Amino acid sequence: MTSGATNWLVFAGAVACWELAARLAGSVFFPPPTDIVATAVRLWFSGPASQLFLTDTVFDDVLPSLGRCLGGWAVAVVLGTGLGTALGRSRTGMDYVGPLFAFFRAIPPPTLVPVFMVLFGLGPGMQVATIIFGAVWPILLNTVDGVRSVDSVKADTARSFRTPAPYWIGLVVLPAALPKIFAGLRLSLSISLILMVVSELIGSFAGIGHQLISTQQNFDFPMMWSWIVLLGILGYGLNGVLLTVERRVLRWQPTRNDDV
Amino acid sequence: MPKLLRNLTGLIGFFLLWEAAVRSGLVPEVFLPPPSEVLVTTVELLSQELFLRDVIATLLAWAIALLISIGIAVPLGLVLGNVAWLRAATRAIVEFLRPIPSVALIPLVLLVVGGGPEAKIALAVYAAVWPILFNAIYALGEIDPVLLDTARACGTNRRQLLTSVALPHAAPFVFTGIRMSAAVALIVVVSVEYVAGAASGLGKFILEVSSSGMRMDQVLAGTVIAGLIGYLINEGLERTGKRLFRWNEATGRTT
Amino acid sequence: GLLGGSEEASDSGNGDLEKSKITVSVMPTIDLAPLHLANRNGYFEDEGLTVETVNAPNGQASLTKLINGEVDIAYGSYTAFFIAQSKGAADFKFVSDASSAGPKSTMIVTKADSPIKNVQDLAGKRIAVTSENTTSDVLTKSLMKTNGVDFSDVEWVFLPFPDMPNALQRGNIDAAFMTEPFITSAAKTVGAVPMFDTATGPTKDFPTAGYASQAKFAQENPKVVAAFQRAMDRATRESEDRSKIEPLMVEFAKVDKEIAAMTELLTFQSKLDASRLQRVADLLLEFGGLPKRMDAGSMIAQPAAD
Amino acid sequence: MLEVSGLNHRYGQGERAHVAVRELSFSVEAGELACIVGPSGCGKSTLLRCIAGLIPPTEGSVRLHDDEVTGVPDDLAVVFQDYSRSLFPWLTVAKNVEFPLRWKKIGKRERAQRAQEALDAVGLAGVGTKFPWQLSGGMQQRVSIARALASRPALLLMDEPFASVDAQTRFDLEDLLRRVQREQQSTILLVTHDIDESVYLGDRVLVLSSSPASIVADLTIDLPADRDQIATRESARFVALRGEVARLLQGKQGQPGTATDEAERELTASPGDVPH
Amino acid sequence: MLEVSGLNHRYGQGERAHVAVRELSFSVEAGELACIVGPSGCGKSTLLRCIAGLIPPTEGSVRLHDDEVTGVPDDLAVVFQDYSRSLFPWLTVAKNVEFPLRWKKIGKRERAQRAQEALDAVGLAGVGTKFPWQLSGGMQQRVSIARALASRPALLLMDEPFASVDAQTRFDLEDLLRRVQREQQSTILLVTHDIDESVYLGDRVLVLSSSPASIVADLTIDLPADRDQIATRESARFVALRGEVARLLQGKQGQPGTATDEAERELTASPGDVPH
Ligand SMILES: Nc1ncnc2c1ncn2[C@@H]1O[C@H](COP(=O)(O)OP(=O)(O)OP(=O)(O)O)[C@@H](O)[C@H]1O
Ligand SMILES: Nc1ncnc2c1ncn2[C@@H]1O[C@H](COP(=O)(O)OP(=O)(O)OP(=O)(O)O)[C@@H](O)[C@H]1O
Ligand SMILES: [Mg+2]
Ligand SMILES: [Mg+2]
Repeated sequence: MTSGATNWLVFAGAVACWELAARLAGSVFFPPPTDIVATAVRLWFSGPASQLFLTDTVFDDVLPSLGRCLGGWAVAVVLGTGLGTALGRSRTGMDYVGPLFAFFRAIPPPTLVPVFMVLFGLGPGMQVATIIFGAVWPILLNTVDGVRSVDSVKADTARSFRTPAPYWIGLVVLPAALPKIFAGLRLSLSISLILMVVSELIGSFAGIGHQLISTQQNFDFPMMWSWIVLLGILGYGLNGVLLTVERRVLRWQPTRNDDV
Repeated sequence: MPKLLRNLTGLIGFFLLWEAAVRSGLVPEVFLPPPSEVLVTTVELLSQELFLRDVIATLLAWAIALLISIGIAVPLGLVLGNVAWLRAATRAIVEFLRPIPSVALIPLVLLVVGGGPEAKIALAVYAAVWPILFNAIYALGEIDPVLLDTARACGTNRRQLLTSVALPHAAPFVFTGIRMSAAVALIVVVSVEYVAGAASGLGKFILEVSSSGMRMDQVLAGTVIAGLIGYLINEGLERTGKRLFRWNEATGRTT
Repeated sequence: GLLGGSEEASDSGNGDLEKSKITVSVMPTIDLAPLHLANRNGYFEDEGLTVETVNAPNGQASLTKLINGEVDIAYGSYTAFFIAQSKGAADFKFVSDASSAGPKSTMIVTKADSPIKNVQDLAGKRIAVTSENTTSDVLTKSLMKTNGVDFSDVEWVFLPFPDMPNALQRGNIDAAFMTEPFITSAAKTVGAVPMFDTATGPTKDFPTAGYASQAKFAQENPKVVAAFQRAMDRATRESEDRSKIEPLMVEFAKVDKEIAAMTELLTFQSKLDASRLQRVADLLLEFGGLPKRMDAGSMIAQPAAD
Repeated sequence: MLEVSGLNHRYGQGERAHVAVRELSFSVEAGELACIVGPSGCGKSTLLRCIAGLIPPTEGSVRLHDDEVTGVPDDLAVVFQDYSRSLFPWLTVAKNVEFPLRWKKIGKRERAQRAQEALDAVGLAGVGTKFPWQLSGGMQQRVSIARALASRPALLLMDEPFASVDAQTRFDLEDLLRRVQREQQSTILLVTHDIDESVYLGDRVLVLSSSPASIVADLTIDLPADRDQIATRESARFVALRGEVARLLQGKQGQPGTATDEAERELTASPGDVPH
Repeated sequence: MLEVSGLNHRYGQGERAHVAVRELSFSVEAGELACIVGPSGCGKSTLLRCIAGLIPPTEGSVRLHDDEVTGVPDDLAVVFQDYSRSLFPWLTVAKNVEFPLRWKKIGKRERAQRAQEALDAVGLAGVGTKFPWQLSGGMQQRVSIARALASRPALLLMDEPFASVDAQTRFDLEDLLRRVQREQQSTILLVTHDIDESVYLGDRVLVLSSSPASIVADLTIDLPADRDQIATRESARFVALRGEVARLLQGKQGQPGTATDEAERELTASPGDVPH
């Protein structure tokens, strides 16, 4: 019924509590949401009409950052599902690269940024590389997991028909693994956003992450909160889009239909 | 043991590639020392007590953070995965909070909980909760309805359904989540030490040696150790998982 | 403990001082040498003070530790203190000076084969500084302004010092503002050439960093502040002897021994001087880092008279 | 005890809706064993699910002991048609059988013993420590029967419980079921495709029409309560009854004995072949 | 065509190993329909899996057209006992049936048509656009039969394919199967628990012993090739043959009545209850 309404009611309630708490505490570090919104409006929506009232920072910082984030994520998706499928189906493949992946996965991206700078130089290349590097693991791991969990009877059925590899992958393995792959996709999407910020920490002169850091360093808290909130909104929006796609793709699932 | 051999093949292959890239001059050695050099430094570091203390500090913070994350995320995931309206009601908040990078929260966390180990633990928990939570919710969506009906027909009530059917069914996938979270938590702990500083920790070590300039070998040694720790943790968890969830391997159940 | 948390020691006043043990947040930079020297040689102890240092990776973290009460005194660059004060993040009082730019210690560095030969050539180039409204930022801008160079179309690239040589080498940037010991190590590793000294003319002896506490602390512990200052004075005087500093640089700032020997040192200071500090605030104001003029003098702590 | 009245069930909504059960009414007395027969896809499993409270009927009601069934009633056990999917793959066979006892106040010892007895009863002694996926199909089906029996339910719903077991085992299980019914006074509703089985087992046979299910006939089986696989199946009354059920299934309830068309002949094909 | 010799299969290793099939040898001619009967859990499904090349036998060999089976042979279709788990829930019923045709050089149109025909043949016209989980158990089972038939295999392995359908549909499907066998010259191996069915359907009946499976008897069914649900089942030869199979299943082939050892007694538990 009105699950959308309850959904937002809870959210609005949380925001109201925050407002109240912030007003009561009166700390400069935790400005009330109304201040943040006011700052945000000034920051992004006070531009000229010719730019649809969007300010320059939207075009210079927000959109390029978002582009890098989505671009990096897209590459991670292709790499992660492709490699994950291959490795999930191969009996020994994971033995070879599993440790290497575990090794890479545990390396904190911030400490790798200097290395990526050496390899890719400053700029989008390094940033996208950082994003790909961090976002690929959840997809890859979940894909391997999903691909391995194909029901044994279904696997035998497909084998008994001598299903050629492409059909086997496309018609059996991937659909079976899709729910898990989607879990990975959603996780990695938010990791992409996180790494978008991390990769802009150094060596950049524009971008959401850069702005966030520079407001932090300037102790400009309402502004900093505006950027944080923007990240939340972006994450929410992107996730919403992904969820819609997921609903469509996984329409066949019996449980999902009842869930709507 | 052939599996171990295969494991090593992958790792050694990577190091050889790296060595070759540096030796051939493809990348400048000052900025990216070859693994032969880094490994020597790594071994040297491992014999220094001060460095080991750093490693231990990081590991402890990691373990605490992971345990807390599991404690929060598993029950929460089970509840959210089971109770559709609650899931819907909290979705906005969860989806809003999740993509906020822990690095963006560093200054705030430092202000609230101070710069002690609590800060890195808090941030690591914040980051590590999501993979477990999401995998739990997803796994629950995948339960075979026949299985659920069976349990309900056996007079299982909602809470029991959670612990006796939902949890074991979701366990393998939640475990994958825990494996991911283990990596994430380690990353965040080291990153926070690196970005925000700490009294001791691997990240602090890397920060110190990197901010002094040209000690890339030590920086990379620290990074390699972080990677090695991650590898060992993952290996341990994977083995545990295989042992715990033998039934899953054998049936590969999905609906 | 093993986690690396600090153990709170119960703390009662010792003798004359309001507090016998204080914590100071520090960064791994070379201008902290006097502090380490004072600790090493027991100058604080002589004053009845125990000083515990806490590492912070950057100025912002150091200030945050001060703001959230984790430390009593923070080391930081003056620009950061002024900006935080102007945003109302805290009320700071400077308790000791630390360093100011000496000759050849804050330089614009380029590659050997760079076409940049004089300050005018910097216009429209990609120049690395650590961040906006930092000492490196204002000093670079000031240098260009003094030389009548328009810096409005400079592409500023924000990089930590250690990453600058690499970026320079790869051609990602045309020039970089660096301090010691990075200047020396960049010269050694990538053959970078220090071109222009930013601390000349109006910015000669420009104050770079100092120690501050929260106003409340300074007010409640005037004797501690005075003791801290005395010890720092003593150590700073001794720091003029370079041989005493170099091993500390290697130990605390993790600088290579060789490079430490070649480094141009900043000028170590301890005496706070209102008019000198005012230059920092004014320059920040000039380049848009501060919303309004700030009075540096009012931010200097008044220690108890001896 | 059980009263189904005006039951309707529709899957889906709008145009793609599918009516699986239409206007079904009947009641079953306590201690009775009622068999349900009907063509494939007519709605038998749907009916059982409604009775078990697993899905809410679209219309009509199910009453148990005069209480309307809204959730899953107490003291119920179901053997699902999809037996292999209804076993918990992470539990051993014995633990699977113990499952419904977990929530009852029964000591661990007794629980294990009851599970063991149930497994013995279905001829699966000695596989308790195996996992379900290590068993053959018929063995899995027997595990799910054992599980249902172990909980000693007041109402037992069984959806083609003997479909995957061999003839001999099937006979044994049929006798077991009648014994359990008598000893524990259980009420049993059993769906089967085997006409002989429905007559041999049941005190009543409900014949359902093809989709959507509605009741074609409600036959009381007036065979003696004590039945025997050989004697009973040989008796003239048994043969007559199974002929009747078969005819009813063909939709000829009106004129018995006038079986003429092809379809009917096929079904009542070989009265001489009944296993005696 | 198919030759199984010295087949052994053991699940697991070491102490917990379980021998499911022991020293099994037989051969099936091309175009023959062989029925396999045997007690539950004796190893029938395991045998089919070995023949299909899905699991490698521990010992012995399976030869098809004189080639040793190592992987899954060409032109094979299997109807699994676990029909509901063998359907792909993300594909509609029609797409499930089309599945094995996807990579054959068959136009889209014809593929859809063949699937439609196969669904019609099993009595499921009109459910092509539904998803498997929207069907009843018996319907799902028929979908998996339709899928196997649609691929027109040279060798068809069926594991209790009619277990969940009603009597009438079962008869229809049996006749369908014999028709398909004749028209397409398929070789069919069918596991069933229904003794009548095995005799009615088969050109041969292989009777397996209880676990681990070995061949008790290999009976040639010398009924006329053209069979009829009424006439055939009424014939004296049919009745004799089914009696023979039943007896063989009881393990009475050599010395009837001398069953002594524990294992055997368990199977023949209630001698009084044996049909006939
Ligand atoms: N989840 C569902 N969604 C939509 N339709 C369904 C669903 N489940 C069953 N149906 C439809 O409802 C009808 C009755 O199904 P049901 O499973 O009750 O039949 P049944 O009598 O048990 O048949 P069988 O003997 O083959 O098991 C069938 O036509 C089936 O297609
Ligand atoms: N994956 C497995 N692991 C271990 N043991 C198994 C496995 N699968 C089957 N078995 C065992 O092998 C034996 C034969 O199993 P199989 O499935 O072949 O029997 P079946 O003749 O098909 O029986 P049914 O008629 O009940 O289906 C059984 O005792 C079973 O417990
Ligand atoms: Mg059914
Ligand atoms: Mg079987």
